[in-house]
This record gives sequence, C-alpha cells and structure tokens, in this order.
Amino acid sequence: MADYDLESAEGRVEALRRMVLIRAFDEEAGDRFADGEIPGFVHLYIGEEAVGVGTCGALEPDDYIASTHRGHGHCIAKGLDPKYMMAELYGKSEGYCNGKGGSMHIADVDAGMLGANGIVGAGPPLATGAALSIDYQDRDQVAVGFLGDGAVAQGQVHEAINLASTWDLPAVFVVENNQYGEGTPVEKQHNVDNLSDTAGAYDIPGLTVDGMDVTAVAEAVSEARSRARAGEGPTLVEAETYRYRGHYEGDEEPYRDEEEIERWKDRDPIESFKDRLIDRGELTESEFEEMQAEAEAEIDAAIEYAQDADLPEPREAYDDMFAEMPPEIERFAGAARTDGGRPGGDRP
Amino acid sequence: MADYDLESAEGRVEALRRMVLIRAFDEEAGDRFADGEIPGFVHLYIGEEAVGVGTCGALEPDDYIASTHRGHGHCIAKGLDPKYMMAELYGKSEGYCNGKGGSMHIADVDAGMLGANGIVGAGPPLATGAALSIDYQDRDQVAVGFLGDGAVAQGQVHEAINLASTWDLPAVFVVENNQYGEGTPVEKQHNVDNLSDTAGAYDIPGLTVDGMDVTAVAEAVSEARSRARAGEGPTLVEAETYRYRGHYEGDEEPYRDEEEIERWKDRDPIESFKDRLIDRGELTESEFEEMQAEAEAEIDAAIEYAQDADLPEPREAYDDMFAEMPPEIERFAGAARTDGGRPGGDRP
Amino acid sequence: MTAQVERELETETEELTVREAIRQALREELDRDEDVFLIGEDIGKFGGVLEVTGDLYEEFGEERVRDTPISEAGFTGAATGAAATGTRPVVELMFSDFSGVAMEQIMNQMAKMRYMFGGKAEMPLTVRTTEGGGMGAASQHSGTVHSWIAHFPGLKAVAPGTAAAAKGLTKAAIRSNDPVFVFENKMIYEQTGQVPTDEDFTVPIGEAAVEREGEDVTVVATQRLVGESLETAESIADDVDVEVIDTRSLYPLDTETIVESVRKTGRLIVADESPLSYGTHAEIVARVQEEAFFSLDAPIQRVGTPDTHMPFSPPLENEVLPDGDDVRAAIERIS
Amino acid sequence: MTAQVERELETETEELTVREAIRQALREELDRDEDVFLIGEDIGKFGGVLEVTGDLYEEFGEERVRDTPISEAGFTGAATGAAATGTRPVVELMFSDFSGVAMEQIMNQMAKMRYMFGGKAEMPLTVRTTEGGGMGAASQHSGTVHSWIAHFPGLKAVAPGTAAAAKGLTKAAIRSNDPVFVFENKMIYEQTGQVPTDEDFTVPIGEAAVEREGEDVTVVATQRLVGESLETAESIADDVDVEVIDTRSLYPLDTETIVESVRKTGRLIVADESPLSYGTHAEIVARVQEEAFFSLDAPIQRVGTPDTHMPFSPPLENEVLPDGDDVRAAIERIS
Ligand SMILES: Cc1ncc(C[n+]2csc(CCOP(=O)(O)OP(=O)(O)O)c2C)c(N)n1
Ligand SMILES: Cc1ncc(C[n+]2csc(CCOP(=O)(O)OP(=O)(O)O)c2C)c(N)n1
Ligand SMILES: [Mg+2]
Ligand SMILES: [Mg+2]
Repeated sequence: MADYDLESAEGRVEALRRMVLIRAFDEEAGDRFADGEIPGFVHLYIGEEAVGVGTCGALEPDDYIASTHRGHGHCIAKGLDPKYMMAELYGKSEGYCNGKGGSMHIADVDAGMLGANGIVGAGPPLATGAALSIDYQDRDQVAVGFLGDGAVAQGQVHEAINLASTWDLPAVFVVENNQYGEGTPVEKQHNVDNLSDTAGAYDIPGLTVDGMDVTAVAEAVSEARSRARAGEGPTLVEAETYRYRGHYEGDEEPYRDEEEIERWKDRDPIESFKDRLIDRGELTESEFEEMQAEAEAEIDAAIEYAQDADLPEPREAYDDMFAEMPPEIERFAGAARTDGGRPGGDRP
Repeated sequence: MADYDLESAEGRVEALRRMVLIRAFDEEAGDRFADGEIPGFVHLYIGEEAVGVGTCGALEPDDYIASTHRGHGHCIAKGLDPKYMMAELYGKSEGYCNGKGGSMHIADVDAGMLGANGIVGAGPPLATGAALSIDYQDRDQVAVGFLGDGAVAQGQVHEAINLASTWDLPAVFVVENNQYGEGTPVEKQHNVDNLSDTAGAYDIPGLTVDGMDVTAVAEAVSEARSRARAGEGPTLVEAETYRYRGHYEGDEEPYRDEEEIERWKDRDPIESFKDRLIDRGELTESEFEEMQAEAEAEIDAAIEYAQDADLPEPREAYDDMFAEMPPEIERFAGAARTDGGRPGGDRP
Repeated sequence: MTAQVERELETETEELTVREAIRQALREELDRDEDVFLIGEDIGKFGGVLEVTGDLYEEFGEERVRDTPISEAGFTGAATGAAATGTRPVVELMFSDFSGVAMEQIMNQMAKMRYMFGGKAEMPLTVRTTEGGGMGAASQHSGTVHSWIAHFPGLKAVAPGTAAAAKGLTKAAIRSNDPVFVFENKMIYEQTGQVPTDEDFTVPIGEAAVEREGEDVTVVATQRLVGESLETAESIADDVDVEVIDTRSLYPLDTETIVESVRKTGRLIVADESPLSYGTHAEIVARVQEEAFFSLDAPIQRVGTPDTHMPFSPPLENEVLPDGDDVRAAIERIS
Repeated sequence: MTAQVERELETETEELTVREAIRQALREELDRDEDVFLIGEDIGKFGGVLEVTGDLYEEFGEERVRDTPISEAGFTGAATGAAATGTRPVVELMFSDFSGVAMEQIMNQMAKMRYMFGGKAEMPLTVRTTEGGGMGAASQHSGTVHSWIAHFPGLKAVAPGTAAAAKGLTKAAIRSNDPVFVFENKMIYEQTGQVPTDEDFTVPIGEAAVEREGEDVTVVATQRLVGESLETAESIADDVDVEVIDTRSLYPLDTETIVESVRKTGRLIVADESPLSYGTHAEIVARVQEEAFFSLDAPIQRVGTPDTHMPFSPPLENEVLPDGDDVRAAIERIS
C-alpha cells in the first residue's frame, strides 16, 4: 500500500497536507536563506508541489526516487522528516547527510530517496540503475527518475531512458516541465511541442499531464507503475508546472514577467485541490486552515530543531570518503587543521 | 555543383565508380591487414558503399562531413585520394595525417572531411559545430554527421541533434544502420522499429531509406540539404544497410550467420546499381569491367605508393601537439629517445 | 621578471575586480575579432550564474553571446567543430564540476584533433570555467579539476591569481590557436587589482609571475591562494622573507622561474586548492626536485585539499579548504 | 613483504596469463556471490573486444554478463545506481579512453555519493578498463588515464603488473564496498605468471609488492613497465643491484613500502606509462621527497610518455612509449 492513496478521500487529504507542508518548508527555507542562516544555494519547489506529491502518492513505500537540485518537495512527498531536512540545510550533524550535503544533496537511501542531485540529468541513470537492481533481484518495486525540462537535453538522460526501455526495466521518468531551465525558456532548449514527444525515440508511452493537478499526476504515474511492474518497461510522464520563485533564491529573473507568474498562480495546485476536496465534502475550510497551521508549526519546529542542532566537528570532514579510511586521509584526520596539525614529512 | 550529381547519367556513373573504388580499397586493405602490413584496427565499409556515396553525391564540394571509425568509404566518396589514405593506413609520412592517425583518424579538413573518429557518437557534435560556424559566418554550406545504429544510443548524439534542431542549423545526420553495433544487434540497442523514429524527439524530419540504393540515399540527403540551406534545420536520414565483413578485421562473428549475410549480399549496392545503369543504357557491362579494372589498378598503385613511402622519423612524434611546441615537449623532441637522449635533471 | 615590473612597463592601469577584468577581456576580444563568440548556459540574458558575462548579451546580441540548452557535451563538441572550421568560440562551462559531462569531447576531440590529423586542424578554442570551495556550494559545485586538464596532453591550462593575470590570460587564451582552459576561482571574483588598460595587453601563456620577492622561502601558489600567500608573507615578514610566485599557467608550466627562485631560497611550498594526491602540487614538486635537487634544503611542502570532496557545512568546508594559515604553517615547518 | 614471499605463503599456484587470471577472478566472484554481475559493451556473446570475459556469458547467462547499448554514461550511471541499491556491478569500460564519455557519473555520482550523503550510501562497484599503447591503436584507443582516477577523491585505483596481482586485485575490487577502478594494460594480457589457486586469494588494495630486491636503486613501476623493469634489472645485475616494486594500487598508494626501499637505496626511478606532466609519477616523487628527503642521493627520475598522445605509426609510437630501455637509461643517469 502506498503511503497515501489518491483514490481514497483520506489519501487525498494526506496528499494536500504534504503539498501544504512542502510549501511551508520552502517558504521558510527561502526566508531563512535570505536571512543568511542557510549557506550555499537553495532551489525552491513552490508551485510545483502537485508533481512530487502526485508521483509519490502513486508509489509504494519502498519504491525508489532519484531527485534533482530542486529536491525538497520530492523528499517531503516521499515521507522524509522536515526536521532532519532543515537540519541538513543548516549544515548540522543531525541533518540527513550529517551536514555534508546541504539542500542539493539530501538523501535517505533506506527510505528509497536516492538523493537530490546537483548535476542536471544525473538522476535518471541512477533510477535506471535502481530499476536494474530491482529487476536483477526480482523485487517488487519501481524506480522513479525526476528531471526538469532543461535536463531533457542532457545526453545521459537519453542514455538512461534508452537503457531502461531496451531492457524493459521497472522505471518511470517524470519530467517536471516548469517552463524554464534557469533563465532559458523551454522553447530555447527544445524544438518539440511537448517534451513527452521524446518518448517516441524509445518506443515507450509518453504523456503530458497537468502538473498543477495532483490527481492527474498520480493517475499517470500509477498507470506507469503498473506497466513497469508488469514488465512492460518505462513510461515518460511530463507534468506541466511552474516555479513561482526564481531559479534559486537570489535570482533576479530578468527572463520573465509578473503577469506570466500570476497566470500560473491562478491555477495554484494547493488552492485548486483544496477547493475540489471542499466541493466533494472531503475537507472543510477550517480543517484546511488547521492543516496549514499545523504545517507551519511543524516547519517552525523544524527550524528550531535545525537552529539548536550541533554543527559537525571539523574532523568529521574526513569521514565517509570510503568504507575504510585510506592512509592518505588518515594523516589529516588524525590532526585536523583546526588543531594546527598538518603532516610535514622528513626531518634531517 | 556537386562533385557528382546523381540526377545526371554522368553523375550516376561517377557514383558507381566511387562505390567500386571504395570496395576495391577496402578489400585490399583487409588483405593487407591480414598480411600484417597494416597495424592497428581496420573497420571496412564493404556492403555500405551506397550510403557514403549517396550522401556525398548530394553535397557540394565544400560541405563538411564528420565521419566514424568506419570512415574509408566516406573519404573516397568525399573525393579524398586513395593513395594518401593507404599511406596513412600504412603509417607513412605521406599519409593524410603524416602517419599519426591511421585508419581510424583519416582527415582532410581543407577538403571538408572532419575526420574519421574512434569514438562512437563523437562526430555529430562536430558536425553541429561546423554547421554553427557556417551559420555564424553566413556561408553557403552544410555539415553532415555520419553515425552508426549503435551510436544513436550515445548521449552526445542526442545533444548534438537537439542543438542543431533548436538552433535550426544547416546540418544533416545520416544514420548508417548496418544492423549491428559490434556484435550487438540493433534490437538489443534500441526499442524503436526505425531509428528515424528518434527524429520526433527533435521535431525534425526523419526518414528511413534503402541504404543499398545509392539514389535513394542521394535523394533523401539532397532534400535534407535543401531544407538545411533554407534555414529549416537538420534532417535525420536513416539508411538501412549491412556490413559484409566483421566489425573489424579479425572479428570471428559469433553473433550472426552466413545466411543473413547472403540475404543482404543479394541486394548488393554495386551490383544492383550497375544493373540499373546498364538497363537504362547509361553503362555497358564492358565499361563496368573496365571501371573495376581501373579501380583495382588505382588501389594497386595506392598500395605500392604506400609501401614505398617513408615511415616518419621518430622525432616527428613530438610535432603537432600544439600550434607552438611547449618546453615540456621540446625537451624530449630535442633528444628523441631513439637517440638515447632523455633529459635527466640536476647534477651536484 | 616580477609582476610589478611587468605592470610598470605598461603605460596605464586601472583598478578592477577579477570579474570585471575577465569581462573586459571578453568585451575587447569580441570587439577586436568578429570570429570570436561566447557560448554557454545562461550567459546571455541571465548574465551568467556568477555574473561574469553580465551585460555582454545586450552589447553583442544573441549570436555572439549564445545561450545553450543544458548540453555540455553537445556545445563543447560543437565549439570544437566550430573551432576546426573557422571560428573562435569561447565556451563557458558553468562550474568545473561539469567538465565530466563534456569530458569525451574535451579529451578525445578538442585535445587530440590537431595531433591525430598530423597538424592539419586548428583549434582556436577557449574554455572558461569556475572552480573552488568557499561558498557552501557542496561537493558538486566546488571542485578544482585543473590538475586533470593540465595532465591531459593537447590542452593548455591557465589559472590566474590576480585581476591583471585574469585579464591578460583570458585575452591570450582567446588569441591562441590552441585549446586553452581558463580556470577562474569563484572566491576571487570580487578581489581587486591594478589592470593594464592597453587593449593589446596579454599575459603570455606559460609565464609565471614573481608577485613578491623574498630570500628565505618560495611559495608557489595558484588562484585564491596567491592572494592568501601574499597576505601571509606580509604578516610574517619580520621573521621570514617569503618569495611568492603565481604560476598563472599550469600547462605549459614556467619551470624556469620557479626553479630559479628555489635555487635562491632552498625551500619551497606549493599551495593549490586541488585535492593533494596526484594533484598539481606534485608536478611542481617533481620538476623542482629534478632541476634543483642539490639546492633544496628541506622537503617541499604541499598545501591543498586533503583528498576529500568539498563538504557543505561551513566548519567542514573550512577545515578542508586550504588557506593562508596552512601556508604559514608549512613555512614554519621547514624554516 | 616481497611478492615472492607472499606467493610462497599461498599453498598452491598455477601458471596463467594476465587475461586468464582476470577471467578466473571474475568467474570465482560470480560463483561466490549472486549479487555480482558484469555489465559492458560486447562482453557477452562477443566475449569482449580484448577477449577478457570470453566464455563467461555461456557460463552465467545474459543477466549476469550483460551486454549494453553503446552508452557508457548510461550504464556506468546505472551501475552506480545499482550499487547503491543492493547489487555489486562490475563494469567493463572497453577502453579507458572512453572514460570521458562516462566521466560525469564517475566523478559526481560514483565518487561522491557516499560522502555527500554523510556515509549513508554503499558503493560496491568495480570498473575494469584497458589502457596503454603498443598495438597501433592510435590516439583514441591507447590512452593511460589512471592518473585522473587516482587523483579524484572517492575512487580507488589499482593497476596490476603481474598475473597474480591481476587476479588478486580484481577479486579485492569486487569484494570492496568502495568504487574501485582496475586498470588493465592491454599489452600484458598474454604475459604469464604464477597465480595462487586459492579461491579466497586476494591482493589487499593499498599494498605494493617488492618484486625484486636490490640495494643500489629502486624502480617503482606500474603495469607493463613492471615486467620490463624486472628484465632490465636482470640485464644489468652485474653492475647495479636494482630493487623493483610494483605499486599495484595507485590509490591508496603504499607510500611506506616505497619509502622504505628508497631509505635503503637512496635512488629512485618511477616508471609509468601516463603522460609525464601532472602524472602518476609526480605523486610518487612528491611523497618520497616528503618522507625520505634526507635519504635521497640524486634527483628522482621519471619514465613516462612525453606529453604526447599515442601516435599511430609504429616508429612514432615506439618513440614515445616508455619501455625497459628508458628505465635503464634513467638508472644510468643517476648511478
Ligand atoms: C550538468 C549541469 N549543467 C548545468 C547545471 C547548472 N544548472 C543547475 S539547475 C539548471 C537548470 C535546470 O533546469 P531544469 O532541468 O528545467 O530544472 P529546474 O531548475 O527548472 O527545476 C542548470 C542549468 C548543472 N547543475 N548541471
Ligand atoms: C564511446 C565508444 N564506445 C565504444 C566504442 C567501441 N566501438 C567501436 S565501434 C563500435 C560499434 C559501433 O556501432 P555502430 O555505431 O552501429 O557503427 P558500425 O560499427 O556498425 O559502423 C563500438 C562499440 C567506441 N569506439 N567508442
Ligand atoms: Mg525547468
Ligand atoms: Mg552498426
């Protein structure tokens, strides 16, 4: 059974809750980044929540996902804990990667989350690989590779989909077409009308769905999952969506105008889904407000947790390079620079 | 005007002559390789002559081609001289690359031949680049990238075609589908029925033509060239063909049977085209025999030339790394190892 | 010749940041030669993620400052093909960590074409890319890969440590008929320095610069560590007289200038941000011990990243990232 | 421990070629562990272009000896994803020159995943690939790129010089939970040697072997140059007593064994087929001068490829390809 099943009212409410939680997480992450509390880069998922949540809603708990640089939404959709995610953004030892990864590398392999990824297009080969493991060991799982519209131009994406298709692997590729790769609009990256047209190059089904509609995404991925499990190979699902924020926080967005953003906001995935659930009597306005309040509280708690958590000790920088630490690294680890102890060599 | 125009009787005879010359070249190259006269690897084009000749027949003399590891046929079709080609196979200074390249790297940039290529799939980006130069400088040329069926699985091919298509560059991609990538049949490399189906991923025309029919290839490429020159971007032409010899000389071919080979040989591109020209009264049987005899004589002369030519001097190994030789190489060049003169360093 | 003398020979200078110096170099070369064009991801309207190309798009238009799809192999390969057919492309590879995506075209086409063809191909191609840790960008956006490119035959590699070198080397790279990689350290884009205004000012590829003269110990540094070494040198000037050399080029490497300095000082520190093992440092060590073995008074010390990736969290990044303190500690170890 | 002593400790040996030794290693590990599978281009029915996998396809079937489309980035990436999710892939990258095609997955995923995830990913992955000149295969099929992999943090690299090392290191690589590259020199596949038959024989990654003991000068060699150095050592045994060490592993590198030898001999030659500048040699030079500076009597000599690509024509290839004669000349220069 999926964590939350969009075919049940309960599952739909849970899906909405996750979307709300993602938004709360990312709004707060944006603010804290602006405040200088979070180092590095952050790429926010605001506006695209329906894609991650719709996709993961169609998966079983031990299915795999391979994510992108814009991974917060995928993590929360997959059930990762915002507390440890936020701690990771803050570079704390309690974070998912003990502070080594940050926003761009949050991962929880045991939970089936094969990592956000700083390299555009690098996730799909990993998803193909997870699908290969599944196939090789005859396990009842699938692997999903997320990628952006920009990533469709990457060679390794082509190779990964071709392999999965030639080998009929249990993989699903979800293209989040948010209309831009950084500042470059999708028309300047590709000639095709729909990115799902690329599926024809692999003779696999390609669908374009409304990525602002969580149930549409879930349906498409659910079907794709069934095909994958039936040994019929991968499917390419393109979800048309939009990011409300800049490419990363700090982006001045010279490449688009407010009007375009507003047009997409009118189709907000959370608002519209909430309205539908209320219309169907599966949720009340006050329940939604409560849901929002709870999400905000959870994120506040996550922030507090992250703020209070410990920074890693400098010497931890030397851990985790290998299963066993090689002497090359050991000589530094034994005398962390902050202790002034770098090795010096021969003496007369 | 093209070197030879398949729309004229004269051009058709010239096309046949080039096909015959390619076959004579490669049969002799295979024999001399077996005799141990030619070092390294050789990949023969026998059976595929119609593709290279049909393609180059549709081009103007100063158009570019970027070739593959199986490049002899492309070279001769493009008008390179078998004498200097053979000298290159023999590793002689008179070869196209002064002996530095060998079979896998024959090139003549001034003649528009951007090189055979030892890396599967590396030619298409180079062709896209040549098309970019053409476009940038508003020149009246096109660039053709040859690639094999196996190469279609390469990421850089995907990227190259996507770029050319997004930028409407004057490029043409010719897929030589000879049914195998080394020992692996095309069905084990791709899911699509026709490799031209991949064109849909770039919203460019994709055609599959009979690669054993030189006029069919020429027609398709000619149309593609016109599109390219009209600013309508690239075309993907798949030519279905077959290599009669192993992947490289020495291949034991465990992956296919004699019967399959014979089926293709029944459609031999030279035989069938010759028959058509005779039927049309554009050639007589005896003219054809003379053509063959001349081709063999030309190749015999090329062999003789290659055998007699000088091997490069060892110190030439240090030339041509850069426009100007850096000191790092100079210190070796000044004292070629064969003279026992390697540099030694400080003395007390 | 010391860097100072070199700059004095120029008639006029102005103060620029490294970023401005590079942009000025690009602008001047675009102006000078119509065959020069820039190509890369979001270098146009977006102005480049690290804002180096800035407003060049507005100035020169989309043909000469060309945005690309996210296809490093494709556009690096296309630039290679273009360079062989009459134009002079300047590629921006957004982060040097992305060199892996394009490595096949770099190693097997760009680097080899001239040689394989017996000299019958020109390759007037520049690849600019950013390197280095220090901004919390984590392991996939903080790498220093210049040791790879310097090692690979057929490629030239430069890595400026000052604004003047940044401008002069960028221009020299664009004018060169060989493929040249320009490695820009992202932490010094805001660093300022005096830069010659002469539009024909270039820094010859393969010449190091003595940025500070000294008698006791030589520090050969690259990129960000040039500035940090100079600061360190000043801070300990009362105790030790440090000579600081900016290699500027990595391949070809100006062995002569370095060896000459070591013959004088007898002691050498090599400071470079690359991971230590099999890194840039080792080559400098190897050449110096080859050429000045009997002048060396102590083991040459290496300052670099201790074979880890760049971790995200500031205390971790700070631990592994080499800096002026490491240079000082190394000097102390052998003084 | 010398290689001879090491082998004597094994109960039984048999004579195998390097090719047979590697195939035996693959066969034994496929037999031992169901999670191990081989993946690469034409390694199945075709048996591998250099015939290393041979009949393993017939023996283990197409799931365990998996042929791939020509997609090095794709299948290397897939192997990386597979390794992180419970299997133990052994990739064959047909020629090491093709590493560029797959470099992004190698450098940014395979090498970094464990670290970036704070240790929470396993990466039990082996990549086998062939290197080296000598068969007229020209510039794109003759490269030696192990310096790159040895330099890049997060990857282990081994490069056997003997049949025993080839078997033992291949098995150790497959059993390791880290990504390990096995660099096979294509010219020694036919070279024979005594190989332990014990199915649990492995050569620990990170241990060099003294293949010949000597007092006067140390030659540290890799791959093909191990055998050539041993021959050279014998041929001049009357004049100079040469110690020959096969590094076997490049990363981690067994600095201790090398330094111990140099403390005894005071003289060192490093012989490796990589292009010289910024190559494997330099790292060994740097470590030895760091650790044994005061024991060195002469500049360490490097024998390698003089910064060119491998040219096609035999006299050219022969000129740049380092061999036993170069080792002898280097010994003479400092003896
Ligand atoms: C190989 C590679 N090239 C370039 C980048 C820089 N970069 C980061 S995100 C991005 C845009 C990605 O666009 P898309 O795939 O559409 O994802 P989105 O950001 O829109 O979610 C770029 C170019 C990168 N990280 N990796
Ligand atoms: C990147 C790369 N991978 C693998 C090879 C080895 N290889 C050489 S030719 C070849 C088969 C190519 O098949 P195809 O593209 O169909 O061309 P064909 O040989 O059939 O003409 C392979 C795998 C290579 N040269 N380059
Ligand atoms: Mg996008
Ligand atoms: Mg083929």
